[in-house]
Amino acid sequence: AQDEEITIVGSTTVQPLAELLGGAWEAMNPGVTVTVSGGGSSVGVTTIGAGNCDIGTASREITTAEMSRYPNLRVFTIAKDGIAIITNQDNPLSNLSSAQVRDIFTGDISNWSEVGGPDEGIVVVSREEGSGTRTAFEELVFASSAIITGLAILQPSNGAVMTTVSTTPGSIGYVSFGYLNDSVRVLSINGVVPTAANAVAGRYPIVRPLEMLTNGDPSPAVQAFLDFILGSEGQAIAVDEGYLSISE
Amino acid sequence: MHRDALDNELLALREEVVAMSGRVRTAIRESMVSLKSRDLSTAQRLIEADEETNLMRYGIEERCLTVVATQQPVAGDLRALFSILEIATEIERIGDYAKGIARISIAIGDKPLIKPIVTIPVVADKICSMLEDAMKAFISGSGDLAREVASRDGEIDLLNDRIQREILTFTMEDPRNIPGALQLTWVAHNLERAGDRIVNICERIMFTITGELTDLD
Amino acid sequence: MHRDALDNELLALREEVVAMSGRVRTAIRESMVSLKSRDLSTAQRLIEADEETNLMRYGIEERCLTVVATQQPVAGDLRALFSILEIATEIERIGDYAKGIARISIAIGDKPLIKPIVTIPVVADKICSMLEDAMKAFISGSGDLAREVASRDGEIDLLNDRIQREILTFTMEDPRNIPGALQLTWVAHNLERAGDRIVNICERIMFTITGELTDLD
Amino acid sequence: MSIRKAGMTRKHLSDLVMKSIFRISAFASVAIVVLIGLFILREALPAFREIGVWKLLTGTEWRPGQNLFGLLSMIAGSGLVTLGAIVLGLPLALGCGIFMAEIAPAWIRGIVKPSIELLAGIPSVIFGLFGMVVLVPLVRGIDYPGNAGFGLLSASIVLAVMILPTIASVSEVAIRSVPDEYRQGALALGSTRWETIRKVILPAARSGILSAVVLGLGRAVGETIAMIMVIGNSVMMPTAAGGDPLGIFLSRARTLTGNIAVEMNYATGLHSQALFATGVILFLLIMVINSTARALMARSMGSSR
Amino acid sequence: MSDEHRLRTEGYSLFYGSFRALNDITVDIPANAITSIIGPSGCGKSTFLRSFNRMNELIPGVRITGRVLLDGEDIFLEDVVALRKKVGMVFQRPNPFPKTIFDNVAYGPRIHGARDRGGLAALVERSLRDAALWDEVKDDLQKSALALSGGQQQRLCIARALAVEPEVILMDEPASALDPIATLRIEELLQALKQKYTIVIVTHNMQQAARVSDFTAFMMTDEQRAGNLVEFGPTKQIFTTPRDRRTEDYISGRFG
Amino acid sequence: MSDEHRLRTEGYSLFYGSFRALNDITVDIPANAITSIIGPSGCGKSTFLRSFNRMNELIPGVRITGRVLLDGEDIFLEDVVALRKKVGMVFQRPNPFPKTIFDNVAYGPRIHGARDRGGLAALVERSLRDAALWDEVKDDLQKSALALSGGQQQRLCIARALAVEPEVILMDEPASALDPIATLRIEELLQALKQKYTIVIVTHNMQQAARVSDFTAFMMTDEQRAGNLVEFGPTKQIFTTPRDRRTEDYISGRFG
Amino acid sequence: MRRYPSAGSWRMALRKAGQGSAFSLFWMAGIAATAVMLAVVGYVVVKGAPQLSPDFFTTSPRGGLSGEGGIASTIVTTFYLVLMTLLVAAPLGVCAAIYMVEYAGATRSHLAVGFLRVARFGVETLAGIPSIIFGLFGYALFVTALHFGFSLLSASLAGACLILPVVIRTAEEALKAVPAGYREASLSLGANRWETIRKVVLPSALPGLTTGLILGVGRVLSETAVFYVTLGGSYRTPTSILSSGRTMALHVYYLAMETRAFEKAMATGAVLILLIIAVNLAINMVSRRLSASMRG
Ligand SMILES: Nc1ncnc2c1ncn2[C@@H]1O[C@H](COP(=O)(O)OP(=O)(O)OP(=O)(O)O)[C@@H](O)[C@H]1O
Ligand SMILES: Nc1ncnc2c1ncn2[C@@H]1O[C@H](COP(=O)(O)OP(=O)(O)OP(=O)(O)O)[C@@H](O)[C@H]1O
Ligand SMILES: [Mg+2]
Ligand SMILES: [Mg+2]
Ligand SMILES: O=P([O-])([O-])[O-]
Repeated sequence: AQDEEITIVGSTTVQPLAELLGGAWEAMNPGVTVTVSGGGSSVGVTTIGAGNCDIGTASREITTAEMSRYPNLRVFTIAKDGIAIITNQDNPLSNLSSAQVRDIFTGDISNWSEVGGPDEGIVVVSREEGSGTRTAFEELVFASSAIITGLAILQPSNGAVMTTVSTTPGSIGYVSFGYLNDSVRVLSINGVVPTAANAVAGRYPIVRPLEMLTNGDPSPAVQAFLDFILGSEGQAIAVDEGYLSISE
Repeated sequence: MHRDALDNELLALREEVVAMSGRVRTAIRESMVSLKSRDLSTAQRLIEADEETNLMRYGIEERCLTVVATQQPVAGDLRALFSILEIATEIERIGDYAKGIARISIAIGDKPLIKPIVTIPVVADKICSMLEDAMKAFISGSGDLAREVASRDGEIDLLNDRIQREILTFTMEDPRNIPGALQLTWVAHNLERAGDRIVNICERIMFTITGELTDLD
Repeated sequence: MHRDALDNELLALREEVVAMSGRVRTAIRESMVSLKSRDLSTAQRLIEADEETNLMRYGIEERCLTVVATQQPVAGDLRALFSILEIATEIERIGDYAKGIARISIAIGDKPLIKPIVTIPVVADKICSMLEDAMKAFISGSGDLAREVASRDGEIDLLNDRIQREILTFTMEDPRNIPGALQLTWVAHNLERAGDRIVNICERIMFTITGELTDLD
Repeated sequence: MSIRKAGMTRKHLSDLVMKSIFRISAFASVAIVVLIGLFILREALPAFREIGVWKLLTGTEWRPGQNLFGLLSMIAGSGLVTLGAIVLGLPLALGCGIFMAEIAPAWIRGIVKPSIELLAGIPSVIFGLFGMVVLVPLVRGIDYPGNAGFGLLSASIVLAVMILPTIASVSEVAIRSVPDEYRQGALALGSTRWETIRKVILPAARSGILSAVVLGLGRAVGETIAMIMVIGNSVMMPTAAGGDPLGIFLSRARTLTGNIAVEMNYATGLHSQALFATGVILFLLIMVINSTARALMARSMGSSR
Repeated sequence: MSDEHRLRTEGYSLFYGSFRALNDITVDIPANAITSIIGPSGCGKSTFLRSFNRMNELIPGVRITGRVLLDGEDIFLEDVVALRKKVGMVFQRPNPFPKTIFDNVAYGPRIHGARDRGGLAALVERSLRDAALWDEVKDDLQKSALALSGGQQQRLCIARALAVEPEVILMDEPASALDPIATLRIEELLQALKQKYTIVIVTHNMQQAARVSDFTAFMMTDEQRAGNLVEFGPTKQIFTTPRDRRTEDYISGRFG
Repeated sequence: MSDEHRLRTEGYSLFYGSFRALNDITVDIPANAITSIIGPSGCGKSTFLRSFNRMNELIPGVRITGRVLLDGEDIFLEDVVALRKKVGMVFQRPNPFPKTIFDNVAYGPRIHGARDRGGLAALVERSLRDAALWDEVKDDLQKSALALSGGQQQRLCIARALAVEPEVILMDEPASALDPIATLRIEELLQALKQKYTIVIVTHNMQQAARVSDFTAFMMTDEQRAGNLVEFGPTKQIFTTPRDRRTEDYISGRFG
Repeated sequence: MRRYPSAGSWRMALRKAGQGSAFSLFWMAGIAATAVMLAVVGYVVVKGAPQLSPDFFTTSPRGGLSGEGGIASTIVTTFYLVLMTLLVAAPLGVCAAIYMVEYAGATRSHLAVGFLRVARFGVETLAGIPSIIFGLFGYALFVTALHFGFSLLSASLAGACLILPVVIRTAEEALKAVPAGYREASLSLGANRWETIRKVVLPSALPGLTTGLILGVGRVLSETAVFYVTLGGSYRTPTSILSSGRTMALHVYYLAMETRAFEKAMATGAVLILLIIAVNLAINMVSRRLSASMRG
């Protein structure tokens, strides 16, 4: 394919991965450009559903409502991803129970001293409603239909959550494994450290699929790109970045 | 335009002219008195008083000039102003005739008149009332009256002719009367000229009203 | 201000006045001729021609009025205009005196003069040259010349006195001369008055220049 | 002489052609303008119909996932942040406008005025950045329950700075455009400069100053990106967690504009329509501000007419 | 001046919407003379003047009845562009275009198709000479017209009007924005121009009308506030012996 | 008019920066009379007028030498606010404040501390009467001053100046923005006011100076473009027999 | 007779004191405003300056989330976007304004009057509403309904809608500011409308028109919200009008929100501020130059 442009829109979770994959694909196929935009999983679904990009991305399962709205969607799971709970660096805690996490995010616990930390108010940082990460987080952590507290600071991307938590003392948030770095403190849940290995082993429970979507059958160029991603080279890149390969 | 100032000034000027005419009428009457009664001091006073009349005219002229320079009158106002100026000049000249009569009176000195004068004072009276009426026409702006006044000049001329013939007769009788006769002739002539002046005044009045210079002779 | 129009008009008016004075000078000279040579038709023509002089004056007056109404002159221009008006009036009056002489000429009719006239034409000549020089002063705006011209009036008065006395002598000799003598007296008187008029003109010229009404008598 | 008597018809033709070009452009522009309005209205109508105007306006819950679309918390957010900005910014801005127009010596004005102009030109995202990096940590220093720096106070301060140049320069222009004759007239009557300003100039510039304020309000209510960056975006009624009523300004909130910006991209169906409804409400809010101002102006005019 | 008439109105009335601003005016404007229109403010002087080159048409809602004739031809039957070429206009405030002096004067000729450079330069020079401005600007024709003084600007506007070689020049208070010296210049210029052109000038200044014009038209509003022609005649006559009482009252300051 | 002198300048010069706008002017302005200042544009009339209430101080870079005396006292030694209360000013363009008619007139007294309502109302009425405006506005004192006609506005400005009970009133071309009828009113008003006030008026219109004033000052620029007083005297004399050739030339249109 | 207390010295002192205290408050306001400017700009520039290097301008951002790289592609995108927006809005807006001022304003036909009323109202209203609403509109219409996707095209059309009211309004003002005398003079010399507009009105209005357009440029430069929802945010250099992209302002937003590369955000912001200062200077210079050339 010559001078092809592949536009990818959607999940901010998938975004860094898609950028890396796109870069690799461009290097292998001169003349092809892969542009990646964020927005969130729901943006990915609606954008591809409306035919306004080549590939939509989501960091959660596609809902039946979405499938019925956009019946032409084809879903490709390209990797899996864990969601890590993070706090500001100044927080001495390194572990919470999943119940504690739930109570903190619903607002029932509002001071770190209640979970053995310092006497400091908890600032909850969350994603906006359409976020795949949030949806997955709510499903996986709030088994029931509990609601994240309205007091939560809402940021529209994984990156923004990282930034906010890293700069706000007493804060707690959640991000994709792909975003983790040492600007924040990563909490163990029920004593399990959130790593790819633990996730693959099923010890770390907060894991969801990363999806790429096309509207109808992909064009040959897109198909080639997807084949590359789903192939061993693509999966290797994903694993390198802390995501879980689909094969695992 | 600053109408008030102009109107006031025009009115004042008209009044000044009328005042002047009053002085001149008095002068004519008194000149008759001095002539008839051989009263030289009155005559002398008349001559001196004429200077004041002249000054009045100068005053009027200067004021007219000032009004033109400062108020820029046009049309009717301007004609009125020109007429005031001319009428004042004419009145001043009439004053000069009265002065002339007074001078003659003095020239006659203590000599008796060659004959008692009768018609001359009548003419003088007529002149005075013509002047008075002309002033009425002037103030009221009545063209009809002005015309009527002017028409009376014919009478003056007739009277004058009669006086001249009469005096001539006297001189014929006695050549020694000649100087005295000549003097009386001058007196009558002065009065006749005064009549002409009044006609001029009436012409001016007509001009003020109609804007046209007409001959009322 | 629209100077050109005003300047042109003032110039034209001055020229008109000078032209008028020329006519009047001619009239005086011709009146002498008619008197001396007993030429009645010339006298008649003079009387008729005076009408035109009067019209000229009317014309000048009308133009002055128009200039004041439309050009709003002030100061020197305004005085010049007033003076033009007055001078024209005076010249017209001098014209009237010439006409008077012509009338006398006609009144004398085909009778011979009581005596050959010598001094009277001299006076008339002097008057003419005074008028001419007054016009020079008028045009050039020369106060000195005007003053000088005015001063010559004394001479006229002296000459007039002499003429009067001379004529008186004649009448004394023969009473039948009286009517003729009177007529000549009138002639001389007219010329004397003309002299006074010229003095007035000179006063006007002074006024134009200095802005003050002075007595040059 | 070379005036040709030609080209009459060509002249007429070009005149006609150009006239139609202008007319078409004008109608197109106006069509666009009207279309924008109609489009937004059309998109919003179903939301009003399905959710109900009242529920939209008074609902405090905004959970699109649950089909809960209450905008009251956002209206409150927008309202409070604007109020805060006005309280903080207006006196400073007006003072600055008066200072530049009437009081500052030329060389001082030569410094202040370009500063204000520069401030007006700075993109809102930079104010947002400044707010995030500088203000939020500062505000976080205030010891108050739940205070995380992000919230109404930071947003108000950012907004106050943003409306400062708008109000200051528009009111300066208004004051400057008061004819010098008024100034001279007042001084010639023996007024001091301050009396002149207070009793003549400011009343004369009243309508201009009012429109400056309205412009400032408009900018405050309409600001989006800087708000997203510092206000926290929480979907909640602003509350004073610590009891102190002023504490409400330490509460996080979301503005109407922020609501649209954050959710628009993925909203579909009723959710999307609810966002259009948010737009319409925002739009109406601006109109209300404008027309109130106009009415106020008319009234203050009317009293002197 | 001559007795020929160039402009004429016949029973001419003009309405702004339903307001009758001019009422039944019939007048003959003589050729090669200066005619001034005087009258109190709002009596319709400007409106009347603008009738002669149809500038009133630019105002929405204007309606007329009666006729306006130029050299015997109804001006409303003529092409308006051609009419305005024949009937030039100079306005109250000097309004030179923000162009060079040369381009200002050359504007009209160029509009009307003049292209030849030499001819244009000659025409510009002649127009500026006729407007008594040449000597002051000849070294600096490329200077902006806005750099001239008010009086010079007004003469430039006159030159600009002359450059299209009109037959008639209309002027609406051409000196009211000028100081006395500049006014003097304009008045002198008018005198020179009337040799070649028919000039109609509106002025508030009666003295000016008296000074510069050959004929004067006096207008006044009636009870319905419509403008009427009260008197028309030679300026001398209007200012010395007006026929109408109202004229006399107005020129001698007895109005109001 | 009287022979008393209220205002006096002695060897007064004024500089705009380094430009000398007024050169060594010594003059006595008579009390209870109207003195007009005439002269060509730019000769410094306005500058001179504004010297009497120190309005020139508002212009940066103005420097003066010599003295200006009000009733024998140096005005520069006095408080400027107090001076301006004594020396009122009316400007070329009517400049009523955008307030009601009442508030315009009451402005000055209020500034100077008048609080008593009844007294204020009486003062406003008297000022409006003195300015010959009372009858036209008495039913509508709460109307905006801006709704008045130009001539009424100018009389309102005069009333406003009168209300602070000044001794001197300065007017800079007070009628130049008005039509002839309004001008007439103002001129009549001036005549009435001079009974009580000393009035100094600048005008471009020589005829106006001739009509309204008792004394006239003629100013002109010299070779250095500095304004000089050429002649001062009774208006009658200036307009019939000016002493200075330049005065005569100017008033009879022979300048430029 | 005095009706009020004379300006006694105590009163005068009071009046002067009132003036003194009021004026000192105003001085403080002026100083505070300047200080605020200095704080904001100073902070951004000082924090950003160390990041500024040739590389910063010549390399593109590397990876949307890393915060690494320069701003080359964002400069290009910004340039394209400004150009395209102007290309749409300028002719349309200026022509519309010409029609409104020169044609519709000069007749009394019901159509024209009605049109003017609608146009003025529409333009006024639109000029006052928040930019995010243009984003909303642009997203719904161009991105979604017309399938232009997140692209320069969608963004520039939305941007054009955003600045159209500004352009129309300033153009209208500029045209209205041309003295009526120019038009009258031209028409009275026998020119028709179009000649008058072309030769007299437009040249005179040019400074105003240019100023209006540059104002539009400034608005596009600093706008973030609209492009946040229409441009997509790709850090790549756009290759077609359908490419997604990232303006400098948007880049500041992403850097600030998604990364901790605040210094880089400051640096980008500093560049943006400098650019906007340049644009403002350009406004001043152009309008001064143009009006000077008018005045000669
Ligand atoms: N465009 C217009 N629409 C409606 N009425 C108008 C218009 N222009 C003028 N008028 C009215 O027509 C009448 C005559 O106006 P015009 O301007 O011709 O008077 P004017 O004599 O020139 O007055 P001025 O001396 O003040 O210039 C006035 O009553 C005026 O209000
Ligand atoms: N603020 C100023 N700065 C510098 N020079 C000035 C200032 N005001 C006036 N001038 C100059 O001072 C001189 C006198 O000006 P002024 O305004 O007093 O003249 P004027 O006689 O009132 O003129 P006009 O009749 O045009 O009103 C002029 O040369 C003018 O250019
Ligand atoms: Mg008019
Ligand atoms: Mg002045
Ligand atoms: O992956 P998300 O951006 O939708 O959380």
